[in-house]
Amino acid sequence: MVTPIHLVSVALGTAFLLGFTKDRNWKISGGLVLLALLLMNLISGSWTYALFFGDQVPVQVFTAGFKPPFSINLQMGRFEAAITLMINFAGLLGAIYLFDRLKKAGRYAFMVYMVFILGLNVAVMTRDLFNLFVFMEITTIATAGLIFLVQTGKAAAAGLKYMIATSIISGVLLIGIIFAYSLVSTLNLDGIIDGGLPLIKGGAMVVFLILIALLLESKPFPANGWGLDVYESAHPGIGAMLSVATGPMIAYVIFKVLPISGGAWNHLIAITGIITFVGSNFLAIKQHNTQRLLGYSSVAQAGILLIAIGLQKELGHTFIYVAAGLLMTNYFAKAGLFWLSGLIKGESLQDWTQLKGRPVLLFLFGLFVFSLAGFPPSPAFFAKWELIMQLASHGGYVWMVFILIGSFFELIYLTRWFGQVIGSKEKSSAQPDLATHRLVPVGIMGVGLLGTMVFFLHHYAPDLAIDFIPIIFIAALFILDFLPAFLKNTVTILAMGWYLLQHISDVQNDTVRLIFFLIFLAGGAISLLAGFSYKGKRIGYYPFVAMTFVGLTGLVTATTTLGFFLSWELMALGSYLLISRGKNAQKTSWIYILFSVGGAYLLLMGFGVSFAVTGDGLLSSLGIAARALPAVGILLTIGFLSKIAAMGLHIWLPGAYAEAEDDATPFIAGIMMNAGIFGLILSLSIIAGHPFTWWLGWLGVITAVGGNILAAFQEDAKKLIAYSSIGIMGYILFALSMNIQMAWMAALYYVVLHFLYKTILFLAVGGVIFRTKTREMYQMGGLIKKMPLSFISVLIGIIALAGIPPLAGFGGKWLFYNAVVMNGWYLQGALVFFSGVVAFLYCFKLISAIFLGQAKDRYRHIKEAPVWYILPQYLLIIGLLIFSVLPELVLQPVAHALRSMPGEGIQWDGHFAQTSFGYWNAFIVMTVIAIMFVILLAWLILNSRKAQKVKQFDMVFAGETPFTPETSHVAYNIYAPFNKALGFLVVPVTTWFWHATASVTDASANHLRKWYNGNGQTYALQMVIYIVMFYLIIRGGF
Amino acid sequence: MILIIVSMVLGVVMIAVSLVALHTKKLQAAILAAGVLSLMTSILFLLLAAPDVALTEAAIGSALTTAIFFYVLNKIKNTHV
Amino acid sequence: MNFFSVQGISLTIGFILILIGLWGILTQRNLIRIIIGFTIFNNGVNLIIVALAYMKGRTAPIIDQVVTRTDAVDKVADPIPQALVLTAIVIGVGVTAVMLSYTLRMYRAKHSLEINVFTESKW
Amino acid sequence: MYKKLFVLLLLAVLGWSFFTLLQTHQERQSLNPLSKHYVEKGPDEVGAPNLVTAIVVTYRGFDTLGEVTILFVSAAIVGLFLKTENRRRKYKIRSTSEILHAAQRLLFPVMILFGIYIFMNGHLTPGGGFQGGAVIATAMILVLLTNPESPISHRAFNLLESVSGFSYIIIGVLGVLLAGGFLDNHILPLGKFGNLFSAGAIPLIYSFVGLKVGSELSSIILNLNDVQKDDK
Repeated sequence: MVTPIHLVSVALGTAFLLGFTKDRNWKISGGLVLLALLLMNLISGSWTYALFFGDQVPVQVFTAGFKPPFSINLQMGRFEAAITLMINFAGLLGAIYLFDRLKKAGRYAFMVYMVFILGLNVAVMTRDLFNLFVFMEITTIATAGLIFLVQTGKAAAAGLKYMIATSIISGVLLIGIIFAYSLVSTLNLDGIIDGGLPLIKGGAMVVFLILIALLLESKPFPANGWGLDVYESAHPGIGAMLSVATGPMIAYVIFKVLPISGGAWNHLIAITGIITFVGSNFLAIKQHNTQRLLGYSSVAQAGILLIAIGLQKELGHTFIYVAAGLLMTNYFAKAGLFWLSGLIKGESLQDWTQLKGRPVLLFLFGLFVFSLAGFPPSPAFFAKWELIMQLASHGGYVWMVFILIGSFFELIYLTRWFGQVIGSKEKSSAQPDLATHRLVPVGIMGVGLLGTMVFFLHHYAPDLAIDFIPIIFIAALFILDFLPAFLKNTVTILAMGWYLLQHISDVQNDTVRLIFFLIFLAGGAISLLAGFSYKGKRIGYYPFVAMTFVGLTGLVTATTTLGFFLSWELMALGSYLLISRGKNAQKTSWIYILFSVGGAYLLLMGFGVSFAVTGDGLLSSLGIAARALPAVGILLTIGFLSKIAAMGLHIWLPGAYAEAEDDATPFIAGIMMNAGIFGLILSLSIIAGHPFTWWLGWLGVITAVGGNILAAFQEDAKKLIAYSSIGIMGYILFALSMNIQMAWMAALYYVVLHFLYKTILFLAVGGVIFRTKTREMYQMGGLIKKMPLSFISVLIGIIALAGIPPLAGFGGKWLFYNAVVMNGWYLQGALVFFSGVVAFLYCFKLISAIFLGQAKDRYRHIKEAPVWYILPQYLLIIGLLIFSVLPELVLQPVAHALRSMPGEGIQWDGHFAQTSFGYWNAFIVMTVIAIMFVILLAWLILNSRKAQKVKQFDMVFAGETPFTPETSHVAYNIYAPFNKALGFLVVPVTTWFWHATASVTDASANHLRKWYNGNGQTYALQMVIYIVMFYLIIRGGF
Repeated sequence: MILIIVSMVLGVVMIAVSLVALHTKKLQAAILAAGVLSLMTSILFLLLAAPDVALTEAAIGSALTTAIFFYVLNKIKNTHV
Repeated sequence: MNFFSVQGISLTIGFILILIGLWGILTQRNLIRIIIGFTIFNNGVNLIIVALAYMKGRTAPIIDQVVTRTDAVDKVADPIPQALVLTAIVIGVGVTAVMLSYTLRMYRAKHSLEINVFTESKW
Repeated sequence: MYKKLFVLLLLAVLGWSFFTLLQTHQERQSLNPLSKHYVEKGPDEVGAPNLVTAIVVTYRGFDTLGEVTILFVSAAIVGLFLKTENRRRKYKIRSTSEILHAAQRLLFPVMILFGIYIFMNGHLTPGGGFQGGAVIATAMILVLLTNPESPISHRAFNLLESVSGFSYIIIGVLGVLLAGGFLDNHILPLGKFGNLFSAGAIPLIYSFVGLKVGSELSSIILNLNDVQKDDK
């Protein structure tokens, strides 16, 4: 092992040697710098390896041959090794990235860069307080030099602001250090910690001075304008270093100096951390300048790291994973994003559309953004999970809430940025700068991030208890994305089938899970068949399809809350990315992900509370937890409600379903939506009978009524079906809120039914849209002759939907009304019944507007929907028919699974189902109706000869084209009279509410960020205010 | 006792000089005043039994810093013309 | 503590200088004056450090004819803060030089030394 | 105006907090254990009569290395800033007074020698590398004042800076290899207490520090001087 002191000698020796070179010998100076950084990487790397994986013990390096406290000592332990490795690695890659800049600026720039890296290294390793001051000062001066690398007036101003701020900080720090010396007679950090400063008179003030200085160095909100200006003005390569090298250094310095307060400051640090995390993320919402946005985000990340540092006692042994997860994610992702931003021409977020058409860069961009946002399997995901769990188990619910609020703000701007790039129709005309030496570091950071993900996944594997093969499968699809679409589609379908066969035995004993498992995998595979209609590669489609389905299956197979949550987030991310592929999906997909993750955060809180009660992360213990604290179940339920788009939380749904690609909508709407139901079953089963469920019942009623009424007024075919989904979700929610067996049976019956007909409908309509290229129903019409197969599918779909005998929908109603009566919820039942009537309206509209009436001239030569759209429909129709005739295939096992629930069940006698309120025999109903149908059909055929044949396409506009062509369609605005009567029911209150929330948030973020007025003096004043306020606040505490 | 009086006088002068440095109209005078302040600090360092520090302050804090200030100020004035 | 001693007076002056320096930093508009504020601020800090090393009636920590090795312990002031302040002074001049170079560049960019002119990056 | 009042108020609170700090402060009557160790054992362990030097160069030599680095990086930054305008332009040499010239001729070597004396004797008397270096830099200012066009080579200073800096590091590393640690002065014999060539490597180190500081400060001045010339 090389002694760590050589980190110093190599760096400084090189810096000093550079004086021998001349500016034009940039090859020599640059080569020396790179060589030195490589050496430093080897030193830190070998120590990291030996300390973590070997049997190396931490070492103290004594300078000058004396032991501390007589001389300065450096420490090389695990933390030091890892953080210096991070610094040196970023230093090396950063030097490569900045090479042409540094080269242009000459050897001075190389010198400053080397000294910068040196300062960071020593500041991490030193155990002497004054030495720490010196080397932090070296770092800040070197930083000030590097800021000016871009040589703009803006950078000069930012540099001076930085100098002003850091000079004040160092003055405060120095006073603190010298008084610490005078009180405890040593400068050695360990000596000062042992000296017990807080117990000495005046010691608290000393602690204050030292820690406030270090805290200010970490750029706490709101005294951090100088830092943000630097991020904005400096070269992105330097911004990256500030975020990923200086940031960890300062965090670690705070970590190692913090014990001088004897624990009194831990929570203060955490509080400042949370203020920074929430505040910075909030202000970032209105940011359009890329580098400034990244600056805000870096500051916020430093804030959450401070939370972890401040709460290290609460976190216990998980602290290291929390800290490492947060640190690593920011390290790789932020460096990657900063470096990417250097490739982009222009400063605005919008300019990132230059990445379009470059799948690898887009992939990296997405990887970085979503890792930062804490989606699995990024290390930040696990870190936040751990953080929330530990906080909950220490009763830190307030912390939890604020962390999640901050994370949500973070999510808002990160996903909006991503959406802008993916969803924007314009593509910036400028070409990104794709120099190899800039691309390689970005790529390495991407690989590093993936590697860390693997590490964290591996570490949490026992807790996750999920299968890793699917995750590897997703990764493989990313890599194989260059293959043609049909191949990937085949592979995906086969893989789903294979997985189904492999794992069906895992869920065989649990009927409820089995149902969902089959819907997700078998249903999913069938719905994917439609994908064969598309040619080309469809880059970035199948990996996300796979991600969605992996998430879905993970939900069913998970046994731990972590596994469940990870799957949930995977599903949310995958489906978001699928939806965002739509042509006009920028806004809707953004709203979708916000609602998804907002709901997920509630789940996280629920799981946290559960963990606090039971101390284990098993799904099966949720029930125990909920008995102690019903909040568990309530939080989970509300979280799941956002997924099933209950009224009030529904505004994401219509847009998302409508704008998703036509073959994606069937499985997003028909299949993925069941995840919410699955969750509700989970959460409601643990709080069954709680008064809260009575309210839920009403929410279900409102959702059913509202969804159906809104559906009736839609002109967009996909939106119509989407709103109808909301209605059905209302039924199911209503049924699940009743704590009786019959109701739950009805709910599960509806789950299966809804899956079948909703997938059929979306596939059929998708096929029609595939041909007509429009979603507006008034542009269709008369398609019955051209697309008879699609017509039949839709017909069957709406019969099932409307609950008309003989199809299964009728059985659903029967169960449903039985349940209502048994539970005595008559008023609610009546309203739901009313909503069922409304359903007829939109069912009629769907079929008449698309298939009946006059056809448009331009569809004269239109063909039937592609066979790959038709095939899955008919497979599902077969399923629907079987289910209609033999409902007991599903109902009997379900009844068995639900037998422990209160209330009366169904008595089965062959096909004959009976309750105390009546009986139902699906088989006989079907037979009777079939016979009637045949008779009627025969009569119709016999009489049809008399009918007058009308030609289609004989519409005449009396020589003029109508001003509003939609009015020429018979079904357009067909329910205007109802709208007049019921319009008050569909006033978009929810939309107003959410819009108002959004604009208030936006406006206040915009207003608040004016606090950073760009004046260096104001920033200095803000820092002094921060110090004084802090002093006044804690004076009460000391 | 003499030391106390000397240091007090020195202190009052130092505070006065520093206020002059900040509030005098001419920048040259301000820089000079800062230099003088530094020089007086170095005298006070001598009184505080720190000759090493006094020497450093006189050479670096007073002489060199002032020189650097003047170089920059000169430069700025030249640009202005 | 006794404010009426060499140490007390020096410490007090040091803190007053710090406050005057801060006053300059926070209220002066001219960049050069702000930097002068910093030199005053640093002077104050340095003075505090040296004053803390002082002990009544003691002399410089150098062993010579007057202060022998044997009685040095009772005769000399604390050498450690004095060593530290050397570093602090040198850091001060480095920082000042860098700040002044910045000022020079900023002046070139906008022909002004007013700090509230340089607010291109904000919000 | 309100702003100034507000600042005043803030500073008053700050002043109050400093005051409370001072109030609790007790003047020491005797050296604390750490400095006692330095005073008692320093002469034996390090061999330098100037205890401040013993601490600066050896005990806390690592700080000094950092401090030299700070000057180094400051000089580099000043160079970086002013490099772009380093184009030499010919212009009329300002005539300076004869007296200044004579004084410069006389003083320059004396000041350089004085500077060298200061850092060579740093371990014995007050002064050392920083002070000596500063004196050397002042001599440079003198030269530049009399003749701003003096053919002083940046390059020479850069080389001097590099050589002294690199030697400093080498000595430091030798300490690791031959003695107890980085920058240990025991790589050379301690010699007779109080002699010029004693205290191990301290005179050597302080000389390099002096040369380095001198060349660093000079190069800051030179760079600023170049700017001067540029704008005439």
